[in-house]
Amino acid sequence: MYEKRERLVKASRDVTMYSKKVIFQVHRLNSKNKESVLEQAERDLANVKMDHVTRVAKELQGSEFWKFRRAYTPGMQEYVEAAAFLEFCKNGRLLTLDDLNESFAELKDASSNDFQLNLLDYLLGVGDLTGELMRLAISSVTDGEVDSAKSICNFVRSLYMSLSLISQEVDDSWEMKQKMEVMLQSLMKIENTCYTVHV
Amino acid sequence: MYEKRERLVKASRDVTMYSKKVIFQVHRLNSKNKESVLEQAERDLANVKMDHVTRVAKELQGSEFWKFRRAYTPGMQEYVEAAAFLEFCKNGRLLTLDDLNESFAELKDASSNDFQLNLLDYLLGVGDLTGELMRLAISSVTDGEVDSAKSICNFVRSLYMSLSLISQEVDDSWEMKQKMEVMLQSLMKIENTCYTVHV
Amino acid sequence: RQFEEFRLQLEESGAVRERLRAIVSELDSATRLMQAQLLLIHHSRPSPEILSKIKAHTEGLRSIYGQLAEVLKSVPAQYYRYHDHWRNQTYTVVFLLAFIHWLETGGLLSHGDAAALLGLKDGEFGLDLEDYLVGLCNLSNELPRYVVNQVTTGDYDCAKRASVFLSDLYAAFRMLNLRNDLLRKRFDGMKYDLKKVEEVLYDVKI
Amino acid sequence: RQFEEFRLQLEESGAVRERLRAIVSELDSATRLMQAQLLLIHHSRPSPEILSKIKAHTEGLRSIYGQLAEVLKSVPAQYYRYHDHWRNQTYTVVFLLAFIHWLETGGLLSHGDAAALLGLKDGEFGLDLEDYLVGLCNLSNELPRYVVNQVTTGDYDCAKRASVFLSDLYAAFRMLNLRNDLLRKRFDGMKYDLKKVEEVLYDVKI
Amino acid sequence: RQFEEFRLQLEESGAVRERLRAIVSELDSATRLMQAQLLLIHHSRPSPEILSKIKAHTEGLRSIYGQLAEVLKSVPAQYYRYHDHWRNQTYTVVFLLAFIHWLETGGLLSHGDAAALLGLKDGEFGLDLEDYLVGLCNLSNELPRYVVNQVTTGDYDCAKRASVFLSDLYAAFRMLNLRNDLLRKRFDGMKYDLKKVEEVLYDVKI
Amino acid sequence: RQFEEFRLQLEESGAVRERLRAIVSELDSATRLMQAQLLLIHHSRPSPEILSKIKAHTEGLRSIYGQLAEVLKSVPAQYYRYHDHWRNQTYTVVFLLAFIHWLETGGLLSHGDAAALLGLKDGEFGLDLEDYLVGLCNLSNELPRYVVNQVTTGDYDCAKRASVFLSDLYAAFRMLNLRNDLLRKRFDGMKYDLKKVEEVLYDVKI
Repeated sequence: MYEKRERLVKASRDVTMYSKKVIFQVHRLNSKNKESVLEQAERDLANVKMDHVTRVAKELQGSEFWKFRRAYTPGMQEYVEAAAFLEFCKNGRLLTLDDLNESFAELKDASSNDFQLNLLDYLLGVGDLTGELMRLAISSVTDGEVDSAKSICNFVRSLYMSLSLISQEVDDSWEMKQKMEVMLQSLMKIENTCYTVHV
Repeated sequence: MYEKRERLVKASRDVTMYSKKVIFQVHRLNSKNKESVLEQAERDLANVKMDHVTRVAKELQGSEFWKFRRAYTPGMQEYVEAAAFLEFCKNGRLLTLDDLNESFAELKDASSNDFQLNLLDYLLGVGDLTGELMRLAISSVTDGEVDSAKSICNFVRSLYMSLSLISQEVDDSWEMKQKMEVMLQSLMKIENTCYTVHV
Repeated sequence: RQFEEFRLQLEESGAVRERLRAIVSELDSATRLMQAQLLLIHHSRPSPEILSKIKAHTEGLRSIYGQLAEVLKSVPAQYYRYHDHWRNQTYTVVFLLAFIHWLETGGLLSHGDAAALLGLKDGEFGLDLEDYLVGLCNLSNELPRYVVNQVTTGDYDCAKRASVFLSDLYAAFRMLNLRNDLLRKRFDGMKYDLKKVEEVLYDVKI
Repeated sequence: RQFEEFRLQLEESGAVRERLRAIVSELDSATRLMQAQLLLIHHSRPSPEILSKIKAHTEGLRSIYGQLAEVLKSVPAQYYRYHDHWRNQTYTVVFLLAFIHWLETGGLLSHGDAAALLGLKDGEFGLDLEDYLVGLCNLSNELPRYVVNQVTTGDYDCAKRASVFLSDLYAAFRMLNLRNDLLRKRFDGMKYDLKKVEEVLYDVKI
Repeated sequence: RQFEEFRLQLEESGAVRERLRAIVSELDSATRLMQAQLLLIHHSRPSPEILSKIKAHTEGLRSIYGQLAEVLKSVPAQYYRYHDHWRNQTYTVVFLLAFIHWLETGGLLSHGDAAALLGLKDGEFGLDLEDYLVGLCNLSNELPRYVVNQVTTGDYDCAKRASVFLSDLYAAFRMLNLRNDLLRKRFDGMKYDLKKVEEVLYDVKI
Repeated sequence: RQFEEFRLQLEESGAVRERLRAIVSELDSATRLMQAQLLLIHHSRPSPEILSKIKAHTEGLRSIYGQLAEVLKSVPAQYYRYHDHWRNQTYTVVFLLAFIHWLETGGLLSHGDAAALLGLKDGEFGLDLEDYLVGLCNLSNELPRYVVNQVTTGDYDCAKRASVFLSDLYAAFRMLNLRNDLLRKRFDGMKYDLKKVEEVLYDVKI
């Protein structure tokens, strides 16, 4: 049992590390390199999934999804953040939980398990997304792409509103509440950025 | 002004260091070496006074006693602790504030100031005394001197009672309250020592 | 044996707390919903539709406070024993009502009017004065963000309105002799809100 | 303008607090004196003289609580608003009275009797049940030290008396459904007091 | 929009929690009562009457765990999502059952037997292994006090029995490769329990 | 026994504190009123009427400090034992006087002049140098807000005046060898005030 937990913690750490790299890469995006950067990031994210998320999936069946959640949640949150960040940059929309779980269906062969991302890890991961979007908004404005900052602002506003309606209901809502506060701070920074451009 | 404070802090540190040495020395006391140890400790304490307390005394006049109290209080508390510890070991009685101030009268020539120990530093120093007496009681019992432990117990009890009647009135009573709690802990350890010997 | 009686008393007060908790959790849901709807006013000019949609909840709040009062009736004179249960939510409720009132009228919702909106009566289950004042501090905290967003949307007058309102509120608070507690701390923060709003007004003028 | 009225209300409640503070500081002095006198019972067998000397303060306490009640009368139904002011001191008062009662009778001072000694009446300014219970926890904390000292003085029966008293008290507390608060934490500590007293009893037997 | 569905899911899980909370509060009352009854065995030799009186509650526990299992059935494979709700109480339940078992047989209640007594089946709603082990640590913590009291009452053999049992238990735990968590910390405390029991055994021999 | 004498001494010092507290609470009210009146100067050009209205309080302050000095006379050479009681209020008083002085003259109120305004004399009950300097830091903190508001009102010269004054003040402070304490921390903040005022000056020039 302890060995399984150890393996999960290690796999989760790798998922975190490589997901962070994907996020870092997407931040290099500008109007000229858009396509190539996104393609590369997509390939890298697929590798994170095949190489490392599979290691998490392999270990878990039945009640173990919840039993060992604390061991693997950091990695999965980071993966969600990376995938959602990439999706926003590509299509300007919010990656859904169903999208993610469909993409995990292909792990079934490799892991011989029906791995499903749980709702909490999805919400907590999406909560972190705002921080990245704030950085993106600020660099957009620096690059003179004011409209891009505005559309980020609108996206984050609606995401924040959706989450604020359910954040209290999330298990152990303390962690989610923390994220909501950080999210609001980020949103206000984005709004201030738009304001500064405007006046 | 800042230089004066610096000099006081340094002098106070020296008073602390050398007073601690005196306390350490008194702890070496046993039934055989009593006289020689006490004589030596007494000489050393007199040196602390002449060499270092004088340095504190020199700096202070009028309202400066209170203005710079925070700078020199640690040293003076330690000095009180050492002097009171020595006096208890020698005569089994509590060194009074008047005793101390009389002994400081001779500094007048060296410091050209009328240095007087204030009540707070005296009380806070005496409050620390109990910790040393606890160590002394435990080692007395180890050396088979049960009566000595009992007389320490009675001394500390009456000291604690006296202090508990005034501790609340002391300026910034928080510091004194802390000491009272530590004192009670020490007293209870002394009592437990006496109990263990008894049963 | 007296402890049997103690057990009953403690269970009774535990039961009161349980009932309060259940009602307060409804209060929590209601205010959360109102807050989420209020977010919309940051996204565009505040339309009467949005405001009346939020105001539509007032009825529900009144009924919830009525339930709290009902529970408290069963333990007379213990309002302040249980006060902590609904305190945080009441800050938010006052904030919401006062914000809407300001958006509609530009003026300050008085303590009496706030209590009346919630169906609270002095003497029975009233609106605690300090709760009301903390709610106003929350309003103050929200104004900088609101002004920034409104100016971005193109409503430049908003900064002037908010600055006048806030500096009056600040001056009024200044005269109060506040204890060294939460309210005092929250009021100390009001200074920064005012400063921020004035800076926006300055930016607009420049 | 309503803030002028607020200022008056806050100053009024500030004045209440000032008056309570002054009275509580008297209460503090009285209990401190009683506690110091009680220290003597650790030094030797508790003599009736010492006990009656401490009990002589009860009159004074009653008068002080009377003054608190008087102040509270001017702000009806706000007992729990100001409760924190005299709470700590009341723990100590209950501890002192219950300790003396146990020394004299070997029994537990009941809630009703404690209140009666202090001249407190339910409905008006009563003795809060949880305050009373915390006071008993303080008594429990004191017993190990007392037993250790009495056995050292040669009173070996004391351990038995204390052990029986404390295990009854512990069992009685066990039946209460305590909230997760100070009282709960203090009660958790009672286990260690009981264990310590039982160990002394064991030492005596061996 | 997915968030509406999320809200429904989370509310459902909130409802599960509410139901669990209500059942666990019953579990709490039951264990509190059993613990209070068990206190009696410290003050006299444990009579079969006391033990069977406590054991009579087992039926009730089984029914309560049955209700928990029933609720969990509605959310398959989520045992560990809600595990925290009944964890503390389960430690106590295991402690109680294992203590009674030891008093009656001098042996260790196995994981399987404990689960069986509570009507718990692996695969469905089982008795978590770590919960069982923490319960045994609680038993270890209780033994020094029990032994001290029994020796005081005159049962000198008890020290021997407890010492053998505890050193076996300690040796068995040492074989487990415990991670650095709650269980590990509790196990570290077992060493002191064993030491204390052995000291009593030494006193008795002398 | 010396402790009886100590008790008397400490009670005497307690009485001194009580008297100081009462006087300082008056000082608090006075400065609160002055601060509230001073708020008006942010919203329009500072008129001589407003300033002389605030200055009218100086007499009152002088009398209050006179009372403090009177109390301190009874405990010679213990100014710094009780200094904390009026410290915070003195920061505010210095801030207020120095602000008014700057508004009227554009110059810095000297330590000596501040003391003279308050009727304080060195040697007896003086104006502590560090208190004076912290008061100036408070003035520095207020200037950015003042300048922003004045420019908004249309007084563009104000930025220049404040910038010159503040950079002189900053340079003067830099010459002091400040220890690493409250004053040092407050002085570090002055840098940001200066920067902000200079930014406004830049905006105005543009």
